Amino acid sequence: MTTANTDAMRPPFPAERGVDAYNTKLGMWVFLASEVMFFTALIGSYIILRFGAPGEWARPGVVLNVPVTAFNTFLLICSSVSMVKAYASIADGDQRMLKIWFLVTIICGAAFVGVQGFEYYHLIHRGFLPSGVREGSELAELVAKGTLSEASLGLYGSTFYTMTGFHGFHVTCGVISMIYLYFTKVLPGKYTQQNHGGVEVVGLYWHFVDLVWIILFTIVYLI
Amino acid sequence: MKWWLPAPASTFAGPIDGMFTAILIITGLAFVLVESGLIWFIFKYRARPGQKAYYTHGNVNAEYIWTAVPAVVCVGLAIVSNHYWKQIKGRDSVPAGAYPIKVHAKQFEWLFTYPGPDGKLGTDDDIADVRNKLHVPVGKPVVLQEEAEDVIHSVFIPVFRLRQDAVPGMQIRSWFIATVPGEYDMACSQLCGMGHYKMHAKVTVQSQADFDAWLAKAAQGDIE
Amino acid sequence: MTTVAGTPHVGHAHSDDRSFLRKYIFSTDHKIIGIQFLFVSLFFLFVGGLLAMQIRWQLGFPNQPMPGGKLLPETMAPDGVILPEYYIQLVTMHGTFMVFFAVMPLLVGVYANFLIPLKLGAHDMAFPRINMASFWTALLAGLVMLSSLFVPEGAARAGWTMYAPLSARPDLSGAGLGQQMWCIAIVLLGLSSILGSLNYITTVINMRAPGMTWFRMPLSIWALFITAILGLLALPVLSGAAIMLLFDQTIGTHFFDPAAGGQALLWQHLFWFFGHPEVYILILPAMGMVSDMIANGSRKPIFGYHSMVFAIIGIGFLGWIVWGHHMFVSGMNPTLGSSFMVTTMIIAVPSAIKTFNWMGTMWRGNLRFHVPMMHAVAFVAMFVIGGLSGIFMAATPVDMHIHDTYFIVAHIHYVLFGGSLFGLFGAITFWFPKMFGRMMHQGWGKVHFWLTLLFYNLTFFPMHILGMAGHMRRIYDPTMYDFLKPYQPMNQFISVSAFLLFAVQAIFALNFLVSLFRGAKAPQNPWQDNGLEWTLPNPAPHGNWERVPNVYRGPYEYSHPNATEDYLPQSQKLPGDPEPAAASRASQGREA
Amino acid sequence: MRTLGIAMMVVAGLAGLGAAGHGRSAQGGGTVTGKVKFTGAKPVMAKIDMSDEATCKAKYPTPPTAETVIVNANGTLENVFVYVKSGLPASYKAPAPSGSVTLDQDGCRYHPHVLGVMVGQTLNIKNSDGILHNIKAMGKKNRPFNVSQPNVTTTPRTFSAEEVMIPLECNVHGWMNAYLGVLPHPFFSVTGADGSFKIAGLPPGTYTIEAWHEKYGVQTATVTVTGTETKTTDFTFAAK
Repeated sequence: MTTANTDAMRPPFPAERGVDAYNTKLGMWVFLASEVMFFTALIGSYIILRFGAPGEWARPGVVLNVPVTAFNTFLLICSSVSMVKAYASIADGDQRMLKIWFLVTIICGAAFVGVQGFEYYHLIHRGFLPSGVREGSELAELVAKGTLSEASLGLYGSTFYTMTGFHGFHVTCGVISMIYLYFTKVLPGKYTQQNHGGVEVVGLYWHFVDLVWIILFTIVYLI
Repeated sequence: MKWWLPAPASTFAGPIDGMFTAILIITGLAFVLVESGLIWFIFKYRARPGQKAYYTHGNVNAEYIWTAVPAVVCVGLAIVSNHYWKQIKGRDSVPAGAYPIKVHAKQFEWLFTYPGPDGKLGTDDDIADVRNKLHVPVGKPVVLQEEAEDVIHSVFIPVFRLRQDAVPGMQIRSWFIATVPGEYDMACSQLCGMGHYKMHAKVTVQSQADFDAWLAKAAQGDIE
Repeated sequence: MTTVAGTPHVGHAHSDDRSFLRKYIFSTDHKIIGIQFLFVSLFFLFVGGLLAMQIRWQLGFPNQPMPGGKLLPETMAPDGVILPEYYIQLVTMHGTFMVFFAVMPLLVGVYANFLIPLKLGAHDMAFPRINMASFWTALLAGLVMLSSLFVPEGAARAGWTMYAPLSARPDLSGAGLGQQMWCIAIVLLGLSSILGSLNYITTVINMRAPGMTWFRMPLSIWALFITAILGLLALPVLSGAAIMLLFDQTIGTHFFDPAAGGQALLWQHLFWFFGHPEVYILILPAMGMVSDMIANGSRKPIFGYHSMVFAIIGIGFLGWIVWGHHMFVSGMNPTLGSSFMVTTMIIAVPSAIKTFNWMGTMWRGNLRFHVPMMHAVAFVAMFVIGGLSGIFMAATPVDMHIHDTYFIVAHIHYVLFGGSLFGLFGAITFWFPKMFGRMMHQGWGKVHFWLTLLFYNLTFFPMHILGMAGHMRRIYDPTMYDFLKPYQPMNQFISVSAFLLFAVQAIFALNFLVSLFRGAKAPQNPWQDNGLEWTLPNPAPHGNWERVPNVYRGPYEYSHPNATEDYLPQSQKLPGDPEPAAASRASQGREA
Repeated sequence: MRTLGIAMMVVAGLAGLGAAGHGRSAQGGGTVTGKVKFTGAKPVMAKIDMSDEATCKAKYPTPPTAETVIVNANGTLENVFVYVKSGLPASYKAPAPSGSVTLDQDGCRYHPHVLGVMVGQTLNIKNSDGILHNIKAMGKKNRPFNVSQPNVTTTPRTFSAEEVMIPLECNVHGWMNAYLGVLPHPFFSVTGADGSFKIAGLPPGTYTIEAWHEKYGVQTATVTVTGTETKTTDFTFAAK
């Protein structure tokens, strides 16, 4: 998510301004509106499919490992907090703390992706695939015992991997762009108390991704 | 070739053709108004040397009128449409005691299942899977119980003004009362694959006696 | 003339020293990107037309070898006779190309890019590099879509609406890779549109010249702005749906597979939730540009500017709650159908307002029938037919009979061809001098206009009659059906008209190409228009203005009593016009 | 010596030709032959209603019936696909398939109803009816295809992998189906009106022979072939 940050905090000429936000920040808000619609499509489909599922939807914790993901959620929330800290630091002109908090955000974000990868690996090992249950797996035994409904597990896998996968993809994009900004802008000290639009804009994106996760965690893992 | 709707053969044709005509008159008026106005303006106000256009930014009253009139007409049409829509397609519009026929749609065939003498589907005496032949008694409510095996198909009988998609995974009921005996075409009107255009059935509307006779023969395996 | 405040970016110290590649290929200049979109989407318009001709051949002359059909491979047309599976690829790809790769980029890609900064007085888009990315993504999407026609099993074939489960099941449709490429191309196109939209929206909100207040914006910009919002919010939904469809085919998910609990109607809801705003994406910009052209041609202010703006905004809102009217007979709950019918009837009102306001603009005008004006008036005349025929479908009982017939085909073509394309032919002629510094030939433009209008109506009007008779869409051979056999002469008549319609587009193509190199040099303001863009030389230089002009009034001050000419540019200061607040803030240093 | 050499080459060439021709009249090698018998009540096949397609209907004096089970007058079963499932020596090299096999759609039926081709051999799918047929082949190992033939045409197809059986169907005429076996060797046979099969030209070895029927499933037998002898193996399917 590199932003063409040519206009910095102010447009280069006097203009009628519809909102009191510089272009990149406004652009990010607009982009996030489109992201909201994208996730709405995925989450909406999940809700529709879940209510119309042919069998009983798997209860929370039977298929998914909730504690691990709860920890992961905690990590992501921490990264949002550290992002706020990073922004506050540079707003005060504190370059040193910006470097620290920005790095903490990157590490938490990367750890989130790592844990999600581990979770996926584990789930696939247990036999939970986007297409449903793998034959001869641990979950297939649960299906045989009647604990789980095979019909609804197919939908569960479809929606689970699509939603969390695209969220993970967004986190990954965020981490990559933050790493890029870290080496090109943060470490060289290019952000100043007056000019730190990049931190604010990537922060907006990051908080959005965090918010989406809280929704996903609630509706996919907890309910 | 007829420049109008097909000859009607069901009770739906009355309200539907009536609404069609009504809308045609209303939209026809609007059409004539707009197009003749345009043509008139084109000739009357064409550029002439020394002529200057009348400088105005609009007229609020005129705008009120041409907002209100279409709004009233459209809402009126919506109310009338809704009245007939509920009679035709409403969930509870199917007449009690309608004669059930199961329609199983698959690429690229219609398979009709008729209830046997007991008048109920899903029993042993059903006459199952009659291919591409829909026979219905005249003047009696018939309810089609549509299901699709593979992709979405759509029952379309032009003379009945009847159309209803058959969707895999759903059971959809669609009813009608045929009014004119005869042989008609039934088509699939939802693209369902390369053989979509071949998904064709013959609809035979016949008297109750003829229908019963046909059904008895069909029960013996003689479908033709 | 009194002062014209802006100064163009010419002969200045940092004059244009970019390399050819940076200037014309990998350009970040909004005007060049607009022109790139123009060439690419005109090409796809031609492709879409070529596909339509094949459809018309098959419908008019079923099972007869198509002239030139022998050039097609065995898998499409052995011995020149179109195969049923190729026919459904044709209808699918014709719709896909026309909607996604011709009309939408022509309206939005070309004119949102080209006009927004020029008409608002900005140096460029807010994010020039994202803008460039948007073009290249769209081109890539188009090429993926085009090449899908040539993969072994052929292209996607479930109609441009791509109804699942037919689209989700290669075993049922016969299209594997081609279908997946359709999904990929649509996701890419969605990305491109989102990148474009966020640019347009940001630019319109934040980069207007001093004095260019919201209600001084030309209606074309209003329309493009609302269109950008619709695109921004609608296309991610389509992308999401296309991704699910792709996953259903590749990694075995079951979103749209009823056999495994998925829902067939889910696709339709997602598609039309996108699809109806998309319908307005395809018409609003044309409406906006036509408003500009009609006011210009009538030499009169637009009638009811504010109600025009509110009509656009109203359509923008209502467009989100009418999608179910595509699904009246889909098995959706009929009660839901009732509510969608009411909203659909209501959305006719803003369109009616616009039509009457256009007529009001022409009323007591001083009409100049230059080629753009002719197209603009034809737009109104044809859009009325398309709009009125929409009321038939909105009435649910009538829709039972005409849904999925040629009545719908006629309706969509009256709106998309009679509407959007006529608007576009006008717009291309109108802004051609701004793009290339030369005029298109007026005489040939008029010949093209009249022939197109004639053959267009001969092609599409009879389709209403076919639709009333019950002629289904997307059928390969209408002569299969007893009730359609009598209509075969009409099908042939339509086909011949369509061939002629296609042929006369050669006049436009030639006029376009010849004018590009040989056209008369354009004067600075050839149409005597009020827009800011005409204060610049033709073509406008990179960066547009050295100093952005101040704006003193709305865009439609034609025949103003205080002006000497019958037009009054937005940036021309009359005695007594106050300086814009934004400009005075700047001079006080509060903005800097 | 030269003459002898040429003669040997001719013989070898003939042998090759023979082997390619479905193992019939093969020189050398063993032959497995037999009958596929049927016990139990003969199932009644449903009538096919072809009234929609006048072209096809006209080709039948009496209403045609489904071809799922055809019991011959001598109590044998037609349309059983008998083939060598395993046992060919590792060194065995299948001859290149020569000639093509034709699957004809005539009277809205496939002729033959059960057939076999070799990997890489051309299957000419012919439409003799001149009305729309589509051929949907849902192979699992071979690439599935679904093509249409709106008029009298022939579509050639080849298959890349061994697969028993690929179901073929026409979706325009739901009753139309056929089964195709694809094998990497020429040792297969389909029982005909006398219920017998013959697999010739087998190199010495012990083979698993499988008989496949679309309704009654499969049966296997083991046969050892040592020289040029003819072994007889019968299969029996019972009514279900």
